[in-house]
Parts: sequence; structure tokens; C-alpha cells
Amino acid sequence: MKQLMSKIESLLFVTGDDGLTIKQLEIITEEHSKDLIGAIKALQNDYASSGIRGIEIKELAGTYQLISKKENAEIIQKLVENPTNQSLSQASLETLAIIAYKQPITRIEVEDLRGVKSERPLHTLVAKGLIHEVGRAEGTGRAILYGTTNEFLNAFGLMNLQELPPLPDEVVDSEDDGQTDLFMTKFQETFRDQQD
Amino acid sequence: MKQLMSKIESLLFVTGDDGLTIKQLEIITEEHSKDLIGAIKALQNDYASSGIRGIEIKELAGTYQLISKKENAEIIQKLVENPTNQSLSQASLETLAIIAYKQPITRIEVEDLRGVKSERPLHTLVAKGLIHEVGRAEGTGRAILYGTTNEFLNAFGLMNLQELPPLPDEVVDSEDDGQTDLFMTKFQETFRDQQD
Amino acid sequence: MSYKVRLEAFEGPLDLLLHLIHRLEIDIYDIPMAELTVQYMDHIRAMQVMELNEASEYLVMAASLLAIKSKMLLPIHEGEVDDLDLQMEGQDPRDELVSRLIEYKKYKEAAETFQELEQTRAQYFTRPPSDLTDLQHISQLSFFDDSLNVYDMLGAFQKMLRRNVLKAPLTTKIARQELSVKDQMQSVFHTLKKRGGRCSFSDLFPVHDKTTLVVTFLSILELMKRQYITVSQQNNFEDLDVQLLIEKWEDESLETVDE
Repeated sequence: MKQLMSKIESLLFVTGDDGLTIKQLEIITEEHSKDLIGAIKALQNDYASSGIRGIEIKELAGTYQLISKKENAEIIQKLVENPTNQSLSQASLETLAIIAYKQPITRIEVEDLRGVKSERPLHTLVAKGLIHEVGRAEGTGRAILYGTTNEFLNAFGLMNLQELPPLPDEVVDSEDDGQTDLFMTKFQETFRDQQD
Repeated sequence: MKQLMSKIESLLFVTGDDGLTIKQLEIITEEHSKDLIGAIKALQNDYASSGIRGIEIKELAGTYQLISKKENAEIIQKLVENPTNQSLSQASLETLAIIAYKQPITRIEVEDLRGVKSERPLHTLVAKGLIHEVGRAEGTGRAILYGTTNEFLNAFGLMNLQELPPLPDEVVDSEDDGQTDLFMTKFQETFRDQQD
Repeated sequence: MSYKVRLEAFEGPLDLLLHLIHRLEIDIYDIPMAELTVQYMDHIRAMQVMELNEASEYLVMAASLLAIKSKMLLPIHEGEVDDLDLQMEGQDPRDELVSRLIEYKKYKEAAETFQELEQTRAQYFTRPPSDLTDLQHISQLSFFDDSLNVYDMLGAFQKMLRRNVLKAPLTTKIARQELSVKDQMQSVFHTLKKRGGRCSFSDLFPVHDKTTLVVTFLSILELMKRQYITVSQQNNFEDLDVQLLIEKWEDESLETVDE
């Protein structure tokens, strides 16, 4: 039981905001849903009764996910307001990287790639003049297509976009041939399909 | 103390792989670094001794980060599509090792050491975000000087560059009879000459 | 004493030399140049296909091996000089080669340590930062560190990829395995309910993934069989019209669905 609880904590931890359903947990752990639910309940009790824990389990529409303890909301708010908080610039940087390499690209496509909502970082980048609207996507909605600006090239010391260092998938590591990042290949296929 | 531990767990949880430095924790929690380090140690002990926990605290690239428990690696790997595709080729690893210990260093210097052209591994390492340009060498050509990145520390599980395992030679030195030293000194002289 | 080796297995002439030295159990501080050179040449000859680029590096080394060998044959001064004297003078023609080999060996070994570090690192995982944007104030929108460079951007991208490695199978492999006709029947019911009990056939297939398409199709057939829905078509080639015939969904009624 203890071991199963530890496994569940690990699994819910790494899956982040996505969480896992009981069915997914069943497949991964090869345990019965009854035992899994029991272990999750035990974890919940432990989180609630221990003064040390800063996390809790939230169930939403059949998906279990770890979240920070509600009692600590105030400190999380302080984190968000702290200007040295990396996450904010990290989000902007990730978004910028995607746009630089995949432009022209819509917000939805950026969000698919990052796996999180990206309105804020997009606004930040537009406000900073690093990206701008370069056109509209075909089809319903005619979503805004984003691309980088000259200001972006300036800020990053680039003559042109060709000067961007190549992405991992574009460089073939001498021994990696053939088994290069399967995920990236898959990802690019999907990406191409979406563009068609 | 318990409350501080809970707060730290919450904060490290939400910041994920961005992590937090002691400085950032100080600002956010308004506690002294001594108390913070004490609370982090206590959390680490708790994670290690409790059979229930599925997480650990690790110092990565200058920050504290929550990570999944190593004992649960196997079950988490079930979530990974292609666990082996991440590893670097021999050429890239050699190049990375040279850069890690000799930074800042130019491509030519790397190639002199390896005795082979090293453009490809260098590109791979740049593309993987493991090394970056840290400046330009003096003299004609103003060759790019390479150094390792924070992502390198992250990817190899290191807190900082001081944590790099000592070079094989440096270990032997202490008990060696000086013969190696003679060669080394000569080599370093030659090397310095080349740099000048 | 000849044996086959794949030359691609070597990272260059220094690596090949270290291999030979190890294989021939040679003392690196007293290399028998004649023997090593012969062995090295044999291997170079055994190279079948090699890129010109790389071949030149092996050939340059071959040339310097020959040069060292011939230098050692030259008398330094009149009279006999034994090996020891030669070394003590620090003028041994092998010196430079030996120091290069030793230096290279250091980093070759360090590379092995790096591989171990990499493997240890693969034993644990971090989690993506939580989405805290709801807690942000509007004024924070413009926060962006101006000192960031292209490499920071690459690093951020790399971090994202590492994170997505965990996500990929969650949305594909596992999601697919759990998709059942039973679940999909319910999902079709809810879609219809949301749209006021009626929608076009193609609206029920928003996901373009083969497994989902097949399972959805099967679930529609099952719903038709149970007369939970009815499917009609006004004109040839027009989209099919799907209409809901029941008001409420009852889980018990699904007991008999074959998976």
C-alpha cells in the first residue's frame, strides 16, 4: 500500500496540471481501480493531517491531479508577484522560441506545443515588440498568425532568421542517426498535417 | 517549522523545473536562509524516511527543485515514449566534457584535443542548449568561445560547475611520481603558447 | 597479430592509438614506435569507406608517426645513447604525442563519467511549472528579461521538449487504449444533448485520429441499434442528420454492450 501511494505521488507529480485518470493509473501501475482509489484516499488523508505537506490531490472530472495546498495560497500569490520569478520569463522565452522557429504560427498551435495557455506570454512579447501579427490563418476563425519582428533580430543580435542556431532535430548527431528523437519526428508530422 | 516546510513544498511544487534559489525563497517567505536550509533538510529527511512519499528535493543548476523519487523511475518511464533517444553520441559527450572542464574554449582548441573535426558535435550541443557562446577569443578571427549552460547542469543533474567530477588525471596527480606532471606541464605550456 | 575492428568505432586517430596501446599492452610512456606505427597503418588500410574529411586526419597522424619513428633512428650525438638517457633529456621525439594521448584519454574518461551522470539523471523527473497566469496582475504582462539571448531561447525550447516527452504518450497511447465504445456512446449522447438533440453526422467526428474515428462510428451504430438516436439524410450526398431519441442517459443500459 505504502509503495503504491509513493508511486501514485510520483506519477501525479510528473504529469503536472494534466493529471491522470483512474483508468490511466490502472494501465500504468497494473493495479485494480479499487486499490488505487484506496491509496489515493490514504494519500489525501496524509496530506490533510500532516502539517508538513504543501500539496493536495484534486479530483476534477475523473482526473486526479496534484495541486498546491489551498492554505498556502497567500505564499503562492507572493511568488507570482515576485519580480525575480523565473516562470514568467521562462514562459515568454518558450513562446518566443516556438514562434522564432515555427513562424508563422497561431496562438492555438503555440498552446498545443507548450501544453499550456499562452495568451499572457504572447501579449508580453507583442508589447515588447518582439513578435507581431504577420497574417491570418486560412479557415474558420481566421486566427492571427504570429512572427518575429526586426526588433527581435536586433535584441538577439541576429542578422536574419537564418542565423538562428539549428534546432536539435535539424542537427544529426553522428551516432544518433535513425533513432533521432522519435517524439520530434512525430511532432513534426502532426505539425505538417495541421498546416496542410 | 512545520508551516515553513509546507510553504516550501508548495512553492517548489508550483515552480516545477524552474525551481527556486535560496535568495528567491528568502524574498518570498521572508525567512532567513539558515531557517530555510534547515526546513529544506527536514523535508529531505522526511521524503527519504517515509515510504509513502514519491518526491525528493534536488539542487539543480543553482536552484532547489522537486523531483520524482528515483525508486519510482521504472513506473514513470512507462509514460515516456522513447526513453533512450535522449542520450548523446560519444563524439558529443567528449566534446561536452572538454568544454565543461576547459571553458571558455574555441572550436579549434577542442579539435586539437580530440584530434578530429568537431563541428558536428558542437552544433548538436548548441542545438540541445547544452553549450553556448560566452564570448570571442582575442586575436585574428575572433573565434567563438564556448561554455556550458544552465540547461547542461539541469540535464546532467549538477548543482553547479564546482560539482563536476574531478578529471581522472587530477585524481592521480596527488599520488603520482611526477612523471605525468612533467608531460602535463609541457603540454600546458604548449597549450598556453597556442592560445597566446 | 591482426584482428578486425570497425573504424567507425573510433573517435579519431588519438582514439585509435589509445585502443592499440591498450590492446598491445604497451607502456604509454615508452611506446615502441615501430610496432605501433605498423599496427596503425594496418588499421588505416583496413578502412574501407571513409569520408575524405576524416581520412585526412588519420593520414596526418600516420605521417607524424612515421616522422617520430625516423627521428628516433637518428643519433642525437656520437656514441651510444640508451633509452633512459633519451628520456631524461626531455627531448624524446615521442613526448608531444604522449602528452596529447594522455590529455585526450582524460577527456575520453570524463565523457564516460558524463554518460553515467546522464543515466542517473534519467532516473528522475521534474514537473512543468504550474500555470499561475490566473494569479497574475495585468501590470506583470510586460515582464521580460532583456538580457536573454538566443541560447537562453534554445535552452527554454529544450526544457519544453524534455517536458513533452512525458506528455506525448499520455495523449496518444494511453488515451487510445482507454477509449471504449461504451464511453464513446456516452460522449456522442452528450454532444447531441449539448446541441439541442440534433447535429450533423460529421460534427460527431472532431478528432482526426483513426482509432477514435472507428470507435465513434461503432458507438453510433450501437446507439442506432438501441434506438437512442436516428440518422437520416435529406438529399443524396448531403451530410447525415443525427437526432437524439432519448431524454436521459442511464448507465445501467450499457451493461450489455460488447467491448
